Amino acid sequence: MAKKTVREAINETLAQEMRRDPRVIVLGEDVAGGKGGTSDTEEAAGGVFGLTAGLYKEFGGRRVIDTPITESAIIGAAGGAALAGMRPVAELMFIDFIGVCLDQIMNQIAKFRYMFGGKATTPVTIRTMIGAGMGAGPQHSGALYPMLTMVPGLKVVVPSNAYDAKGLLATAIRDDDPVIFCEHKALYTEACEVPDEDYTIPFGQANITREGEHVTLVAFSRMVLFANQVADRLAREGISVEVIDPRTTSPLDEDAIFDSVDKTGRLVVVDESNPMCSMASEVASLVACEAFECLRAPIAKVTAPHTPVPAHPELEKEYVPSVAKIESAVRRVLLDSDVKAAATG
Amino acid sequence: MAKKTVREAINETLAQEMRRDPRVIVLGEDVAGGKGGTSDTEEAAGGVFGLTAGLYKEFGGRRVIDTPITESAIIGAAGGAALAGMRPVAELMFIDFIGVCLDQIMNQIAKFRYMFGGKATTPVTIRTMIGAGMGAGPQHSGALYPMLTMVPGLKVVVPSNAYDAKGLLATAIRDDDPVIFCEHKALYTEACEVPDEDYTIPFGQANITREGEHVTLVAFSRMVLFANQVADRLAREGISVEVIDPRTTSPLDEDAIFDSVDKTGRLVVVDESNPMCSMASEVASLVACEAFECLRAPIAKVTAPHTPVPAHPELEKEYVPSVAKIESAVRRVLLDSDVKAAATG
Amino acid sequence: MSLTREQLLDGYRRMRAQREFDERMRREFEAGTVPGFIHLYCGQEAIAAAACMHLRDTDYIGSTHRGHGHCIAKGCDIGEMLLEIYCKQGGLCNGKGGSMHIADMNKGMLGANAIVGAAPPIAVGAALAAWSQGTDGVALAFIGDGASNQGTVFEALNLASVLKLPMIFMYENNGYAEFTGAKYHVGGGDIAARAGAFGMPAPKVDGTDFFAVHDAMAAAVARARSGQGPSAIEAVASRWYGHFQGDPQAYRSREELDEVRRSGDPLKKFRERVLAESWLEDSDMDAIDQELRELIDEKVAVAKAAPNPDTEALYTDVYLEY
Amino acid sequence: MSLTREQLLDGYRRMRAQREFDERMRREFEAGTVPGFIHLYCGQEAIAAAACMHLRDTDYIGSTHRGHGHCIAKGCDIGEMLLEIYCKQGGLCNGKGGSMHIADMNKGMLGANAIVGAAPPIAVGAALAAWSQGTDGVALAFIGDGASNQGTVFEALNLASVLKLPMIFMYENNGYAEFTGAKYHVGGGDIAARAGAFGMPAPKVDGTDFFAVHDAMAAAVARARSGQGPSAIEAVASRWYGHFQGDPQAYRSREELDEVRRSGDPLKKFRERVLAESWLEDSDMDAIDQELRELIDEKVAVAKAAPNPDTEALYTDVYLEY
Ligand SMILES: Cc1ncc(C[n+]2csc(CCOP(=O)(O)OP(=O)(O)O)c2C)c(N)n1
Ligand SMILES: Cc1ncc(C[n+]2csc(CCOP(=O)(O)OP(=O)(O)O)c2C)c(N)n1
Ligand SMILES: [Mg+2]
Ligand SMILES: [Mg+2]
Repeated sequence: MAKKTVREAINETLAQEMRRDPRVIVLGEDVAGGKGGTSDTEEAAGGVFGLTAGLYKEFGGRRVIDTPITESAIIGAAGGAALAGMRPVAELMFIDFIGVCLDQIMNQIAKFRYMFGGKATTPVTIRTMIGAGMGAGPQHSGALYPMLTMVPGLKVVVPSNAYDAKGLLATAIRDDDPVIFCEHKALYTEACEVPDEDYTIPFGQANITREGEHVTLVAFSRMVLFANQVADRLAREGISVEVIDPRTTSPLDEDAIFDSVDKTGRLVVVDESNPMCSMASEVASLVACEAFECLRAPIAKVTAPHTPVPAHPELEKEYVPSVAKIESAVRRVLLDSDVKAAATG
Repeated sequence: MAKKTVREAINETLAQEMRRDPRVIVLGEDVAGGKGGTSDTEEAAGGVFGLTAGLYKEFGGRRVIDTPITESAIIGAAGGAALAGMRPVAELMFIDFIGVCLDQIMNQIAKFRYMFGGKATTPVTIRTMIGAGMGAGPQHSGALYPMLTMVPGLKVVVPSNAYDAKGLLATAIRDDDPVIFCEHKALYTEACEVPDEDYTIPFGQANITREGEHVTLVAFSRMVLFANQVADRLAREGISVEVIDPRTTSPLDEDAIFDSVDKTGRLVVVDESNPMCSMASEVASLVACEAFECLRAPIAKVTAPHTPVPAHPELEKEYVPSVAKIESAVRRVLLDSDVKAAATG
Repeated sequence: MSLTREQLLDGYRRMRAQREFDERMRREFEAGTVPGFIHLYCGQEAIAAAACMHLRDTDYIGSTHRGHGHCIAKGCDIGEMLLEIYCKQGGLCNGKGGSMHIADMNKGMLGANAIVGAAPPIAVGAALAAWSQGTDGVALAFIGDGASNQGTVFEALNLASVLKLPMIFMYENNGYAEFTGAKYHVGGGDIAARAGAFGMPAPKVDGTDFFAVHDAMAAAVARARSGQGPSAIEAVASRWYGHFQGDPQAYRSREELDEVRRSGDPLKKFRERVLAESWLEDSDMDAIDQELRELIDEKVAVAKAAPNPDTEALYTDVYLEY
Repeated sequence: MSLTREQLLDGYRRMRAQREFDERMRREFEAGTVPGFIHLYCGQEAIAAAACMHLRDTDYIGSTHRGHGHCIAKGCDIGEMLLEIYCKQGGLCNGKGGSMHIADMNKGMLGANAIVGAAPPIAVGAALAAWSQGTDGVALAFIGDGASNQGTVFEALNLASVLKLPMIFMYENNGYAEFTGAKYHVGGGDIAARAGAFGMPAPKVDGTDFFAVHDAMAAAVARARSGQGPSAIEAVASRWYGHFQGDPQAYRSREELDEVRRSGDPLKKFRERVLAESWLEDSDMDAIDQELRELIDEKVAVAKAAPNPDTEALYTDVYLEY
C-alpha cells in the first residue's frame, strides 16, 4: 500500500466521491483558483493549499465552483443546493471564518431537519482548516471545533491521520446530515499507508491508537500524534497509556472512553482548543458524571490557554499543548492516584 | 426600597450610565424605534421589548442610535467607536443572531487587546436576549452563552434577577474589556427590590442564593430561579441544598464552587444550554479536575437536550431544564453518594 | 393583457387565500388561540401571488418571518400550514417549526426564516443546483426592505451575478423593518439600485398591482430559465398591520394607516381592474371568496382539534442517523 | 496642481517608504528571516500615500491583510512595524499580532486585519465616534476588490450612508483576490457602482496616479469633515507580486506581469510627472530614497537583533482585568 499524506488522501477522496456520485459538487474560494486570471488555465491553484487540485480539470466549472469572498453565500448556497438534491462539499478556508457565516451553519443547515419536522435532508459537508502551528496569527489559527460540536444537528469530524481522513471524508460526503470536516493544517504533510480504493469509516467510533492499562489519554486531531508520542515514551518506563482518538466529536464515542476508564481508572484529555467549554471539558465531565465510580484519580485536562493564538512562533509553540505538558499531566494523574490509593488503601 | 422588574432595572441603569458618562452611547435595531416613521415621535418603541424606552428622548439621536438590520455593522461599529474612545452599548436583539456578527465579536473586539499587544482598549458592552420559554421557535430561543464564554477576551454576564442585572450592567458598561450581557427574556418581568441609586457588582463573584450542606447546585441565569425552588422544596424534607449563581460565566468564580463542593461533596450543575461543551460541562469538569478529592458522588448535569428549541410550547417546556428534572438530579446524586458511602464505609 | 381566465382566477384565488388566511390568523391571535407570535402579510398578497404563478413545484422559493402568503402562493397545503401554526402533529413541520419556519420541500418551499436575510443565500443554492445540473429550474427569494440591508443579501446577489444563476430577488418594500421606516434605514433610498449595481435588471413596481408584478416577474423568469442570469424586482406595498400581531404601531400616523387602507388593497385593485376590463365578473370572485372562507373555517377547526406532538418528538429528527 | 513642494516631498516620501519597506520584506522573506507569511503592497503605494496625506493622527483608518503600506502612510513608526513583523518585544503589538495585525491607536491605525471585510465596520465605528461627539474627525477603510464582495462591507456602506457619517471607503482594485481575478468575482464588474447605490459619490481613479487619488480624496475628506456624509473611491492599481510572498501566480500570464511592471509603477509615474512639470528635481527624490534605504537597513538590523517576548507574554493582555 502506498504512503499518502493527509493532503493527498483528501484530494483523492474528493475526486473519487465526485466520480461516484454526480450530485457531489465542490464550492469555495479558489477551489479552482485561476478564474478571471490571464493565464490560459482556469485551474491554476486548486485551492490555497492544493487540496482541490485537479478537480476543476476533471469535473468542470459546474461542479467545481470558484466563488467570490462570500462565506455566508458559500455555506448558504451549499445548504440550499442540498435541499434541492445536491451533495455539496463547501470549503470554508479557515475555521476562524465561521464568524462571517455561522448563521448559515448553526441556524440554517444544522436546524433544517429538525425545524422542518424531519422532512428535509441537508447532506452538506463543510471542509475547513483548524489549528495553530503555522505562524498564521490570531485570526487564522483557531481550533474552534467545540463551537460547532455544541450545535445540535451538526456532525463534527477531526481526523488525525491520512487513513482516517480518507475514510471519514467519504463517510461525510455520503452522510445525509450536515458534517463539519476539520483538517488540521499542521497535519497536511503527515503520511501513512492509505489504500487507493475508496472506503468509509463510521462516525462515532473511536480509534484506540495505543492500548494501555494505567491511564486513558483522549486526544483530538493533531493532539493524537502528541498523545501517541507520550504513550511511546512512557511505555519505556513501564507506564502503559491507552490513547483514544474519538475521530468525531459529534457523535462522540462515549462508550470507548467509558470502557477505557473502566480499565485504567485515570483520565487525561488533550484538546488544542481554548479551555472553557472545550471538548476536554466535555469528555472530563462525561466521565465525572457517568463513570465516576471508575475514577481512581482526578481527571486532567491539557488544553490551550484562555488566550488568542499569538503570532510569535515561540509563543505559539507555548500555546499549543505540547508533548511535555501532556506527559506531565499523565504523570500527575498517576501520582495523584497513588496518593489517593495510599490514603484510602 | 422599590420593587423593580429586570426590564426596569436595565432601563434605569442604561439611563444612569449615560448620564454619568457622555461617552456611553446605545446603538441597535429599533433602540429608539420610530425613525423614518410617519408619527410625530422618533422614539415610538424604545426597543422591541421596551428596554431602551426613554433614552432617545433624553439623550438624542447622536447617543441613542437606531440602525438598519445590520448586526455585523452594529457590533463592528461598536468596536471601532470603542477604539476611538467611546463606551458603546450595542444591542444584539437575540443572541441567536451571533451567527451574522460573530466575527466582529470573536475575531475583532475580543482580540483587539491581545493581538495589538495590550495597547488597545475596547470597552464595548453587548446586550442580548437569551433563552427559551416564550414560544419564539428554533431561531430565537437559544441559550448560547457557552459559545461566547469559550472566547478569550470576552467577559460574559448572565444575571438571574433585577438587583444583579442593575449592578452587573453598570459594571459591564464601566469595564474596559468587552462584555456580553445576556438577558433572559423569561426574566424580564421578574421583580425584586432594587435601589434607585447606581451601584456595581464585581464580575467573577458568585452569589450564594441558598446556603446548604448536602449538595451544591450551580445554576445560571433563569435556572437559578428553578434551583432556588428545588432547594426550598427539598429543605422541607431536611435536604440542605446550596445554590450558587456564578452571575458571570467568564470570569467564573471557581473558588466559590470549590468551597461549596468541599463542604457538600456533591455537585449538580444546571444550564439551559445544549449539553455538549456547555457551562454544565465546564463546571463539572473543573470540579472533577481540581476538587476531585471532595467528591462523594458522581456529578450530575441538567441541561437542555442536544436538539434545537422546538416551536411547540409543550415541547419547549420539555426542552428547558425543569424544577422536576433538577430535583430528581439532586436526589440521584444524594442516593448515589449514599450507595458509595455504603460501599466504601 | 395576456392572462387567460384560468390564470386570472388562479391569481385571484392565491391572493384571496392569503388574505383570508392571515385575517383569520389575526382574529385567532387576538382571541389567544395561536401559540408564539405571528407576522401578517395583509396588503402584500399580490406580490407572492403574481410571483409564484410563474413557478413550478420544482422551482424553489426562500421566504421570511412574514411567510404565510409566500407559502400559500407557492402551493403549500393550507390545512397543513394551519396545523403547523398551531404546532400540531401533522403540521408541515410536525409542530417543531411554527409560523416562522413553515417549509415544504415537495412544493419547492425552502422555509420561512426567522433570521432576517438568511433565505437569499439558501435560495441561491437552489438556483445553483438547477444551474449545475443543467435543468431550467429557477429559484426566488423574498426580501424585506429591512432585510435589504443585511450583508448576506448582498452576498447572495453577487454570487448569483457571478455565476449567472437562474435566480430572482423579490424585494418587498412594505415601508418598515419592525418599527423603523425604510425612509430612514435604506441608505441611498433606492433598494432596486442595490441589485442593479450587480449588473442585473432591477425594475421597481407597484406591489399592490397584481398585473405589474406579474409582468415584471414574467421577464425575470424568462431570463432565468433561458440561462441569462439573475434579476431583481422591487415591489412596493404597505404593511397593513403591525410588525407582529399586537404591535401598537405608535411610529405610524393615523393618516398613513388610513391611506394604506384606502389605496393599498391589492385585492380591491385587482377586482376593479378585471371588472372594468370585463375579464371576470363579481360572481367569479365571490365564489372563490366563499369557498376559501369555508375551507379555512374548516381547516382552522381541524387544526385546533388536532393532537399535540408526543413529548418524544422533542428528541427526534435532529439527525437522520447519529 | 495645488500641492506645495513640502506636500510633494511628503507624498513621495510616503510612497518610497512603502516601496523600500516591502521590497526589503520580500527579500528578507525569501531569505527566510521573516516568520509567518506576508502580503506585499508594491504597486499600490500611491493609494495609501495620497489618501493618508489628507488625514490627521486623530483620524482613523481600517486596513487589510495587505497593510504594510497603509501603516506607513498613516505614520506608524517603521522601526516598531519591523519589530512587529519580526514578532519582537517592542513591536507595535509586542510580537503577538505580526504582519497581519499591525495597529497603532496613537496614529489612528485601527489595525491590519486578517479577516477579509472586517475592517470597514470597525472604521465606520470610528467615524461614528467623531459624528456622535461632533468633532470634525473622519475615518477611512481600505477594501480590496475581493473584499468588496463580503457582506460586512455592504453593511458598513449602508450604515455610513444612513447616519451620514464622516467616512471614506477606499476600494483598492488590484485585480485579484488571492488567485481569482476581479473580472470573475465582481458581479456586474463595477465596484464603485456598489457604493454609488447607497447614494454616495464613488469616483473611479487610476490608483497608480498619486495625483488622481489625491484629488479624489480631497473631495471625499472635505465632504466628510463638513458633515455631508460618506464617499467611496475605487482606485485601480495592479498587484506586483503574488497574493502572499511565495505564490507562483500561475493564474497570471507573462504578458500581464510584464505590462504591470511596465506601466504600473506609481513611483515612476510620480517622478516623471514632477520632473516634467519641474515641481521637483531628481536630487530631491534621490535624497529621500537614500535616506529611507539607510533607515530601513538600520531598522531591519535592529528588529532582527531584538529580543523575543518572554514566554509569559502568551498569557498577558487578554483582558485589562480578569
Ligand atoms: C438577523 C436578524 N436581525 C434582526 C431580526 C429581528 N427582526 C425580525 S423581523 C425584522 C424586520 C424585518 O424587516 P423587513 O425585512 O422589512 O421585513 P418585514 O417585517 O417588513 O416583512 C427584524 C429586525 C431578525 N429576526 N434577524
Ligand atoms: C473572511 C475571509 N475569507 C477569506 C480569507 C482568505 N483571504 C485572505 S486575503 C484574500 C483575498 C483578498 O482579496 P482582496 O480583497 O482583493 O485583497 P488583496 O489581497 O488583493 O489585497 C482571501 C480570500 C480571509 N482572510 N477572510
Ligand atoms: Mg419591511
Ligand atoms: Mg485584490
